[in-house]
Amino acid sequence: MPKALETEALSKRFGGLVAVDNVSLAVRQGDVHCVIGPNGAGKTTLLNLLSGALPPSAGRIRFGDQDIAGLPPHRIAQLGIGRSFQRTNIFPEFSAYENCRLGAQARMASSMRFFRPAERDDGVRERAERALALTGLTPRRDTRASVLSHGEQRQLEIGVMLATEPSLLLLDEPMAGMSADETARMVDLLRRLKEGHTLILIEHDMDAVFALADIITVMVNGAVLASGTPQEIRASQAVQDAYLGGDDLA
Amino acid sequence: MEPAPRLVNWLLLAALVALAFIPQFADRYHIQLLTKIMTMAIFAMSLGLLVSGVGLVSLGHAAFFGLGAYLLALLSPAGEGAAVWWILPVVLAGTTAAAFLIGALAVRTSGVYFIMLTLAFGQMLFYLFHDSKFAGGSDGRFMNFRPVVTWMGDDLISLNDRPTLFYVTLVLMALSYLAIGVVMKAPFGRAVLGIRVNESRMRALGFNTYLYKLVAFALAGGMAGLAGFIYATQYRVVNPALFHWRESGLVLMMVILGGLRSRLGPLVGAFALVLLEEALQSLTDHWLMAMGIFVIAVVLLLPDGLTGLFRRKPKAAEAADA
Amino acid sequence: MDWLFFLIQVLNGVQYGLLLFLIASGLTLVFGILQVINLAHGSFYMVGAYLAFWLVSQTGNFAIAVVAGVPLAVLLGFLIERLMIRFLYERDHLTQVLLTYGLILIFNEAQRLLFGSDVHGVPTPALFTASIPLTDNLQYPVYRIVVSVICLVLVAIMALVIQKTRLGMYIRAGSTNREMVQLLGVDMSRLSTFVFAAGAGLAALAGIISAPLSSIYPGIGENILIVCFVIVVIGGIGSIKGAFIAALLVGLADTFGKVLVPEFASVAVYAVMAVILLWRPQGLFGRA
Amino acid sequence: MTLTTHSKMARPVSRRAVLGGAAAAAAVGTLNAPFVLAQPARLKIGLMLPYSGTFAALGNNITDAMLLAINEKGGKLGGREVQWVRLDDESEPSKAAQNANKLIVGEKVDILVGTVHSGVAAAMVQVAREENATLIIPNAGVGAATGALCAPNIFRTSFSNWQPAYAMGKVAGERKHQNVVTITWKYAAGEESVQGFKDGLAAGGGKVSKEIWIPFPNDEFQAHLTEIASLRPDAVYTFYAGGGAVKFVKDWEAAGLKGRVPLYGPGFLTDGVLRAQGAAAEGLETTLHYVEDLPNPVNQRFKADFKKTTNRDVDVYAVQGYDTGQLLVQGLEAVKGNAGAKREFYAAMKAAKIDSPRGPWTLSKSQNPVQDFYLRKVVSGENKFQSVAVKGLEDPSTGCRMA
Repeated sequence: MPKALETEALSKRFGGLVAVDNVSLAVRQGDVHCVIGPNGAGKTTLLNLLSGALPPSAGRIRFGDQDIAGLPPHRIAQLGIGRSFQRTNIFPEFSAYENCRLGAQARMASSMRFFRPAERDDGVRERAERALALTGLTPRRDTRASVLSHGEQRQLEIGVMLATEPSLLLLDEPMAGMSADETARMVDLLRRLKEGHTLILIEHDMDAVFALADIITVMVNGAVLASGTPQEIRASQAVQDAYLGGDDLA
Repeated sequence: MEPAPRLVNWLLLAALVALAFIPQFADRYHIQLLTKIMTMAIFAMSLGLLVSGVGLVSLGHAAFFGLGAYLLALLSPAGEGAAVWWILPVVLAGTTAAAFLIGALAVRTSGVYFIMLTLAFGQMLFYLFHDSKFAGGSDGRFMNFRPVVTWMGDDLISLNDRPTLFYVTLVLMALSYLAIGVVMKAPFGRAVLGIRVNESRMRALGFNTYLYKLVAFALAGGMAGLAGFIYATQYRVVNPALFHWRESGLVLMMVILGGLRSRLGPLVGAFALVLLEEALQSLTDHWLMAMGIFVIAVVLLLPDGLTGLFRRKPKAAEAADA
Repeated sequence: MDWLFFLIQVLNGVQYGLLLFLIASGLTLVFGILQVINLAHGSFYMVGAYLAFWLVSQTGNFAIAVVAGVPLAVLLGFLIERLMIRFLYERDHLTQVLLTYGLILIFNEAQRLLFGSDVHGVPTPALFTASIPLTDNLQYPVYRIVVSVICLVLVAIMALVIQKTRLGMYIRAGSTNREMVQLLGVDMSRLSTFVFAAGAGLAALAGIISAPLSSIYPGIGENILIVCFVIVVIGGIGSIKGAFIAALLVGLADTFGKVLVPEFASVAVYAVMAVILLWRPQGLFGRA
Repeated sequence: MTLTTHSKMARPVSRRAVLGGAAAAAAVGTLNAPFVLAQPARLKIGLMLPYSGTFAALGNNITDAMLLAINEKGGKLGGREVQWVRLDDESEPSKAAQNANKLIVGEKVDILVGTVHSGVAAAMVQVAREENATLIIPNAGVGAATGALCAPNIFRTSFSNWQPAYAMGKVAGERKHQNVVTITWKYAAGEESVQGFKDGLAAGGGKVSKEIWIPFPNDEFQAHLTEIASLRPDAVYTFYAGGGAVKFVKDWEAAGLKGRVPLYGPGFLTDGVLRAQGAAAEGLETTLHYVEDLPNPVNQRFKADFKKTTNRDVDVYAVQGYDTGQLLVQGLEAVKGNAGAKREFYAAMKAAKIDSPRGPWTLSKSQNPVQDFYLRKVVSGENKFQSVAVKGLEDPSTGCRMA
């Protein structure tokens, strides 16, 4: 199976602190690739490197046939890597639809248009509506984002990203703080997204991770401890000792 | 920046019509005062585009106002009025280009750095025109003739006539207001608004936010240049004080006074502040003290500005406001 | 310009730069630690200059002006921080800019009410009226050297306080990460008041000791404020070291700009700023 | 929109009159009824002068001395009561055009008097030309006002920047200085002044070797003084006023140049700032159209009267204000107070012979004073008359097309 994304000896240092240490990942096209690990393991930093929010200190990131390490975030996004954030990062004053429309607009050849109302562009509109439908938010289309429920805001966050039509999704703890009900809905959504997308998912909810993941990578102290199928990870003694042995799996 | 609610639109139209009748009964002094206020309103709207549209607080916006005025005064031939057909585009292009250059540096930064950089660049232009001979030094320059609007060799309208200049300014102010509305509704405006709310998110979505901010900065500069053009046309005299950061502070005050959350804000603020200045000046020699206290009071007591006074309290259920 | 005059010009530039540093250091710390843009910082310089004029004309003794003037300015800084600036910590920069802009108007008008619009001068302290002959027709005023020495001593004290003391550690940490210092249990509120009042004192001291070197006139604080903004930007916000180097740089750029490109002397300083920012947008010692 | 500007703008006049003590007592006839709205019977004169800022003292002296001159003649002009409309121009060129408009167009004043600052005055000249309004300039020396921009409706009772500089140049030239350095702020007034000095110097046989220009209002001179020392000039000419003059003269002494290199300048270098300059100014030689110890009887009387009414000492600005009052008295007398009869009014003013504390003077064709210039020297903290530098000096009025 072709690789959607590969990293080679990727590292990020903040002063003396090594947040990401020599990480080499290979993410296959169409997989859900989960990254787990205790707090402070460097998972979010890794995502920031992949999305361009931070430049790596060393190493390479291959996306398709291009090295994207160090590119600015908007360039990476335009190549088809979408990113959702850990803290909900939607635009609170805009309606759900408008949030998605901003995402859709990002992929327009040029949205440097000054005079034509944003409303008129059918392609953009279509993509935005599709993202809403995909995330199940069509009924809440015209509601201001700030008044959506927590779970809906999380869905919208993903919807905004989907509207950019990315091929690779970087998801930072989409289930955090959700009720069981909301989590189930999110798992369902992510499973649907698997069609046509590659997902890199950081998540603490182990049930969700084991339900969704094709491959799981375990990070500890910035480095990769183990990587494999859910069965292999479950079976790994090292992982058990370092991480899964604790209460986290309970 | 939200679009004005429907009622406000009607009130605005009424105010516009009322303004249009003023030259019929007001004396010449008040006509020229109102012309000046409307010029300042255009200036303030251009800054409003930056402050409430993009979230960029510039403390050097007077640079482009001054540049617009100076370009007109310096490029006008000595013996006759320059034809508007070429001088206006040249002035607008010049100020936009200057804003683009300065913006290219300034927009790379944000927050405090942006404020101080714009302040410093504004002062740099101030000194450039203040210290150099070609611009007339600290005394400034005169323009012997106002620009002329001609068609096939005939004067179409005369900018020397005060009521005419008043109407021209009124139309330009209305057009500027409408133009900002259109731009803010266009994809560009939506993107810029998104940047104001959450720039890093916009970047992650694939927006080159630097470019958007830069273009907005250049547009605002060009519009301030238009205001400067009208100013120089009205007074026929330009001097370095137009660039000074006190001007920038004043126009920023207009924007805040009017209210950041409304597109009408800068307009209302310009009218209120200039009239207040007139009133204070005639009341006391120490009007600057009163002005200082007023500024502080507005900032502390009216965070939403004057237009905020007429705003419904934001309710959760309120319909989408964009 | 032979080498002797070149050296004298360097001396001139350094002396001006040192004076600027006194003002800019307070400004950069207020930025760094309080995260407040204080446009009214130049007003403390003005307050110092007028205090020097007032105290010297009342007592005839310049030492009294220094000894009494600085505490008065510190007190003023303390009051302003407690009564106004305090409310700005959580507000956006826009609010800060406007409120301190309003403060400038009030300060300037208060000055006019108290001292009028005339230009005043303060005589050089009798002890330092001598000049040192440098060439057959040029002397260097001793008082200028005294000012430089005072500045250098203060620089040394500041460096010592910031590098070696607990207070200095808080200041360093506070300009990096306000929240973190708070978490360490430091009373940020008191630290902020201290920094603001100390900055006011330093600016006023600069105003006092430079009073005999310059004339005192309305608006004196604003002119110097902008230059200090440039210094803070060049040096990097919150960095004392950056402010020091930038102040010397600006002092030299200004001095040599005047001699070499008199037509564009005032622009020279801004040109230096633009070049440095092209290279390092966050300033010489600023954090990105 | 209808601000009641009339009463409000008139109020500062009344307040000043009340506060001004003796001056007010003399001025009561004209100023005591400020709230009465404009009556056609009253002559309306606008005073656009600095009442705040660096030049406030100048504005006040001009105003009070002018009132003194008019009150000496009974407080009326050509038999008409006068309504004064006072406006603080703040010496702010950016507001000048608008302020002039306010008075000429808004207040419809018959005559506009102002101002001190050259940049502001230049804007006033523009507005006055456009509106064909009568303007009398009581101080600002901007050359264009009676040069390229001269007009029948524009008069000046003070000087042009060229004049005192020329006089100083002539004195320096006669002393055969061949290596003179000029140093001044780079603005129109400075340039006009240096030009005048160079003209005078050349007439006397001297030469300028280097011109140093400093951006206005920069007053950190140390670098330039170092440069001057390295140039080793025979003499230095400088044009500063106000704060810059204080600073420059003090720095000059501190740099050790005083006593080694003669320093020359127009009288503004010392006027109004002598006390602030202190000992550093001792021995300075300047030229001006006035010096306090002129022995003529008009001067003696004026000094005493001004002191009595205002409790202040006279200076050149007060003299110019006084002469502005005299010019108004003579001009309006000739037309019985009808300022609208412009041809006659202007002809009368142009022909006026002013018996001034500075000595008698008349107006040139371009309507700038033709007057004597005096060489003065600071002795024990006061300007003392030395000699007449140039008699009856007239500005060349370059560019004035008014015959």
